[in-house]
Amino acid sequence: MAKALHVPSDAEYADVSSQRLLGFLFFLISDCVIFGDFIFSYLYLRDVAPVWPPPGIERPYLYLAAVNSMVLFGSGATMHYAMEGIRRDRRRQFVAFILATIVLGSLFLAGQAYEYTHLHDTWAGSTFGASFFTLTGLHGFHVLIGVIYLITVFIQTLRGTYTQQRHFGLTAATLYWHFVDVIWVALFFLFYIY
Amino acid sequence: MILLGVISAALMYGVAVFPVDRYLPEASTVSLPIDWIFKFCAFFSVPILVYVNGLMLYFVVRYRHRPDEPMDAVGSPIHESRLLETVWTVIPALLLIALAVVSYLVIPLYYPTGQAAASAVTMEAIGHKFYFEFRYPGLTQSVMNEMHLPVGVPVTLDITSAEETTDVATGAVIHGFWIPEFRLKQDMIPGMVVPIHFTPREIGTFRIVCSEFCGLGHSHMWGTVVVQSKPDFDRWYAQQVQAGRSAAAGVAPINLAAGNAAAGQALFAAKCTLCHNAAPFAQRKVGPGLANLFHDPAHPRLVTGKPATPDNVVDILEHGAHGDMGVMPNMQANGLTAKDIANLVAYLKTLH
Amino acid sequence: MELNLVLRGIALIGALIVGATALIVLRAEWRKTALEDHVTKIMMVLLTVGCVEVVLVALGKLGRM
Amino acid sequence: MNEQSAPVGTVASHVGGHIHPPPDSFVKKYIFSLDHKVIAVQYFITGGLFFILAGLLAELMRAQLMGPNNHVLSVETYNEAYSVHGSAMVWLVIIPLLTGGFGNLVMPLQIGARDVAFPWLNMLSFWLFPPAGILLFASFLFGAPQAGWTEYPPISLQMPFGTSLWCLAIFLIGVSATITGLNFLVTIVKMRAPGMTYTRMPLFVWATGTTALLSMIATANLSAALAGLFIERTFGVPFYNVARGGAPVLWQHVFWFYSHPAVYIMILPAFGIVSEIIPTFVRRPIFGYKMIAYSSAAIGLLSFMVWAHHMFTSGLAHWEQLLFMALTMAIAIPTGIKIFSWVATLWGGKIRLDTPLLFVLGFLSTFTFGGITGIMLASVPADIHEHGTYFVVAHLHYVLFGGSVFGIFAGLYYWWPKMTGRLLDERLGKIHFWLMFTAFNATFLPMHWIGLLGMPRRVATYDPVYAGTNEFVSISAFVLGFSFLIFLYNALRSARHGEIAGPNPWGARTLEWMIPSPAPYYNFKDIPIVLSGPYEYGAPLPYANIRQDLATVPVH
Repeated sequence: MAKALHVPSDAEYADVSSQRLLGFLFFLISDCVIFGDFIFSYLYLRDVAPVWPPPGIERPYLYLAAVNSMVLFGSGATMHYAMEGIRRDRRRQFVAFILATIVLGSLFLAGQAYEYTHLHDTWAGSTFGASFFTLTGLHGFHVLIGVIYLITVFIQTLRGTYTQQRHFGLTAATLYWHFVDVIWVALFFLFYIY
Repeated sequence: MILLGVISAALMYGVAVFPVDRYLPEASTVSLPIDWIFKFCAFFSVPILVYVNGLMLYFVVRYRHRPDEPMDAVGSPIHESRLLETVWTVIPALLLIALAVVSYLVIPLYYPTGQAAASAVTMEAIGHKFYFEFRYPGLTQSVMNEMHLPVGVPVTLDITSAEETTDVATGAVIHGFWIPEFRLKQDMIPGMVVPIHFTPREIGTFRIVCSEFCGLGHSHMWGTVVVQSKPDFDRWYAQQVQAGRSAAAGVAPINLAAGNAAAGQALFAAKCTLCHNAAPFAQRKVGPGLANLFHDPAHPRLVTGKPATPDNVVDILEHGAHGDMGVMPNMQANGLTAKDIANLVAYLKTLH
Repeated sequence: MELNLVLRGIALIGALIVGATALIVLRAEWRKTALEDHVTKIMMVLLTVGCVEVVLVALGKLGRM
Repeated sequence: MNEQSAPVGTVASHVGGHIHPPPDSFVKKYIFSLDHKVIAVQYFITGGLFFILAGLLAELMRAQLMGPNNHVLSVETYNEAYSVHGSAMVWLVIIPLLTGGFGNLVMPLQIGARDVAFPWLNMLSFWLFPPAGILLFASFLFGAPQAGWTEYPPISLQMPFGTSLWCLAIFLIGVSATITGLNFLVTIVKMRAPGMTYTRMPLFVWATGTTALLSMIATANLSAALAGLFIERTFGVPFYNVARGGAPVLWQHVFWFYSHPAVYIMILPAFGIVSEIIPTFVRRPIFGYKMIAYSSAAIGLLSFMVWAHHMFTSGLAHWEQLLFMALTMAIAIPTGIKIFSWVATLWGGKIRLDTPLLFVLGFLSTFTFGGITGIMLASVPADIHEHGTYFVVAHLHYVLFGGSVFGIFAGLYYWWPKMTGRLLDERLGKIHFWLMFTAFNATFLPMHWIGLLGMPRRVATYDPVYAGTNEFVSISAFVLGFSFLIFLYNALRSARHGEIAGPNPWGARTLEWMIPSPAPYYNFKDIPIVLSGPYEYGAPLPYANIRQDLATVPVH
C-alpha cells in the first residue's frame, strides 16, 4: 500500500515521461500509417478511374473548406501558446489559449458537419465518397477525440494535476492536436486542391 | 569439403540434364526460358544446400563435446572474419544479380511487346463462375472451356474476368488462367484486361486450371487447350463458323419426349451437383435444391420469372440465367447437348 | 458570389496570421533540442505548408470546385 | 518484500528500475497480471490451444485430400477449414507465440529490466487476443471465410457474415500487435540496463526490436485495410468492388503491404531464438555478431519494399515487376548472411547436441530450403508458373513451419526451465524432434513437385494423377500431427517429473540466466550493469550487480 502512495521524484517523473513521450510518438506514427493506407487507397482508386471525380459527383465547396482549414490551423497555433503558458507558469495565458483551441476545434467540427449535410454524394455513393467520407470522417473523429481530450486536460490542470515542471499529459495533448492539424494539411490538399 | 564438392557437382549435373519435358511438356515457346530460369536457380541452389547441410552435420560431429573433456570447455574465440563475410555476401549477391538480369530478359517474351505481338492472332479469354470463355476473331459465338490453337502460330490472349452482374453478392470474382504445360499464368481480374503472348510449340491436349480461388466451383474449374496442326485447326474453325451460323438461325430442336431419366441422373451427378442438390428448394448450394422443381407450391416460378414448366426449364438450361443467388451457365458452358437437356428434364421430373 | 468573396477574404487573412505565427514559433523553437521540440518543429513547418495552401486557394491560384 | 532492497547508486534512477507492487490476489497474479512473464505464459497457453485447433483443421484438410473426389468435408467446409487454418496459424499462433510469448518472456529479462515500459498496455494486448481467437472460430457458426487467409475481394465481399467476423477478429489482433510493438520498442530504447549499448544487446533483442517496429507500422496498416473491407461488406462503401468503381488489386496492395512485413514478424524472432541457442550449445561466441544484428535491421527495412512480389500475376506494370523482383532478391542477401554466420559458428565449438540445438539445426536445414524456393518465387518468369500452386504452399510451410514453428519449439525447449523451473525430458524431446523433422519433410517436400506439375492451391479435389503423392502427404501429415502429442505429454509430464533446472541449466551467459528459475516477479534484485557483449564464452561474466558465483557451466 505504501507503494501506491509513492510520489515519484523529479528524476523518476522525467524518466517515465520520456518513455511515455516515445510511446506516444510511436502511437502517432502508427496512426499516421492508418491515414496513409486510406490515402493510398484514394490515390489508387483515382488512378484507375477513367474520369475523376466519378461522373455525377460534385466536389465539396472549396471556400468553406478553406475557411475551415484556417480555423483548424489557427487552433494549432493557439494550442502552442497554451502550452507555452504552462511552461512559463502563466496560468491565465494557458486558460485563455486552451479555451480558444477548444472553441476553434468545435467550430471546425461544426463546419465539417455543415459540409457533410450539404454534399450530394454519400459514403457508399461512389469511390470519391468512399475515400472522402472515410478519410475526413476518420480525421473528424480524431478532432472530436482531441476536443474531449483537451477538455479533460483543461479540467485536470484546473485541479492542479499539471505543473510547470510536470505536465506530460499536456505535452501529449499538444502533440496530438498538432498531429490532427497536420493530417488535415494533407487531406485538404488531396480533396480540395489535387 | 571435397566430398561435399563431389556431391554438389553430381547433383548440379543432375539438375542440368534433368528432362523436364518428360514430366511436364514444354508446350509453348516461353516454357523453355522459364524452365531454364528454374534450372538456373536449382543449379546454384544445390551447392548452397549441400554445403549448409553438409558442413552443419560435419561440424556437429567433428566439434562435438567429448565425454573426456571438462564440462566448462569452450570453443574457438574467433568472432568474425571479414574475408569470409565478404565472400558470402558478394557471391550470393552476384548470383542474384545474374538471376535478376536473366529474368528481366525473359519477362518481355510472354507479354505482347514489339514485333512478335504485331503478327499475333488476338483472342480473348474470360473467366466465369466456373468456366472459361474464349472469343476468336471472326466467330460470332464464344467457345466454352475448350480452346483450340494452331501449333506454331503466335497468339496474344487478352485475359479478363466476366462482370456477371453488378450485384455485389453474385458479382464478378478473380479467377486464375493457368496452363501448366505452357508455364503461363495470369489472374483474370474483373475490370482489367491483361494480355499475354505465347506460341504453342507442341501438338497435344493440355489442361487449363483456375489458380485463384473463385468460389465453390474453384476445385473443378478446369478447361482444356487443344493444340492442333494448322489444317486440323482450320477444319475445327470452319466447323465453329458453321455452328455459329446455325445458332443464329435457331438451335437444334429439343425432343423432350425422348428424354431418358437414368441418363439424366448420371448427368446431374456429374454436372449439376456442384451447385444444386437433388433435395428441396431450401437446401441450396450455389443455386436452390431442385427436387420439387415442377411441384413446389412455394416456388411456382423459376428464376426467370416464368412458370416452372419443362419448356421454361429447357430455356434456362439452354441460355443460362442471372439470378439473385448466382449465375446459371448456358449449355455451351456446361457442355450440354440437346439430347442431354432432354435427359436432364426427364430426370428432374422424377424427383419429388 | 458575395459569399465566395467573404469566405476567401476570411481564409486569406486568417491563414496569413496563422502562417506568420507558425513561422515565429518555429524560430523560437529552433534552438531547442528535446524530442518534443523536434516534433513541434516538424509540425510547425507542415502547418506553414497548410497555411500556404489556404492562401493560394483564397487567392484563386489553387483548388478545384 | 525484504528481498526487494533499494537498488544502489546510479541504477536507482534508471528507468528499468521502476517496479509495480507485488500481485496480492489470484486474479491480479494469474489473470489480469501486469507481470510480463505471466503474460508470456498466458500467450503460450492461449496460442497453444489455437495451435491445436488450427492443426486439427489442417488434419481435416489432409483427410479430404487423401484421394481425389473425397467427401470427408463438403467443398464449403473445406474452404472454410483452410481459410481459418491459415488465418489462425498466422495471427493466433505464430505471431502471438513469437512476439507475445517469447518477446514478453525473454526480452525484458535480457535487457535487465524489471518489466516492459507499459505493463498495463501489455495486459491489454494480451486480453485482446483470446476474444479475437474466439471471434475467428465463432465465424464457423455464421459461414466462416472461404477465400483463404488473404481474403481477396471481390469473392470475400460475396461471402456470408463469417467473413465480417474474420475482419473484426484480425482487427483486434492487429490492434494488439500494434500496441505490443510500440510497447516493446519503447522498452528496448529506454529500459536497457546501464552499459548495455545497442551492440551489446543479445541478438534476440535485436530481432524482437526489429519485429516490434514492423508490428507497429505494418500492423496499423492491416487494421486500416481490414476496416476498409469491413465497411465495404457492411455498408457497401466502394473500395474493392469493380462494379462500383473499386479495384480488387487495391486490396492486394494494402494487404501485402502488411503481410509481407508480417512474414518477417513471423521469422525474425525465430532468427533471434536461433542466435541465442547456437552460441550456448556450441560454447563459443557467435560468428559475426554485427552482421547478424544489422542484417535483422536490413531485413526489417527492406521488408516494407517487397510486398508486390505476391502479385506478379495480378497485372502489375513491367517496371513494378522488375522493381519488386530486384528488391526481393536484395532481401535474400541479409538472410543468407545470417544462415552462413550460424553455420560458421558451429565451426570450432564444443558442441552439445541437446534438444534445443537439435531443433535449431532442423530449422537451419528446412529454412534454408524454404529460402531457396523463395528465390525461385522471386524471379518473375518462374513465379508466373509457380504462383498459386502447391509449390507456394510448400514454400510457405518450409518458411513458416520449418522456420517459425521449429524456432518456437527450439525456444520452448530452451526457455522452458526459465519459465517453469523444470527441464523437459531430453529423450522425449529427441524423439519429438526426429519424428517432427522427418514427418515435416515427408509432408511438404512432395508438395513442391505436384505444384510444379500443375496442382493449384485451395482446391477440395484434384486431378487423379496427383492421387499417390497426395495420399503420401496426408499420411505424413497425420504422423506430423502425432509428433506434437509427444511434446504435449513431455510438457505435462515435466510439471511433476521434470528435473529441477536451477538458474542456468545450459550454462548460457545472457541476463535471463543470471537470476533464479522461474524468475521472481521483480526479475532483478539489483539492476545489473553490463560491461561487454553476451557471448564471450570462456571470459568472466560481463555483469556487475549480479551474483558472480552463478555457474556458467552446463549442468549436464
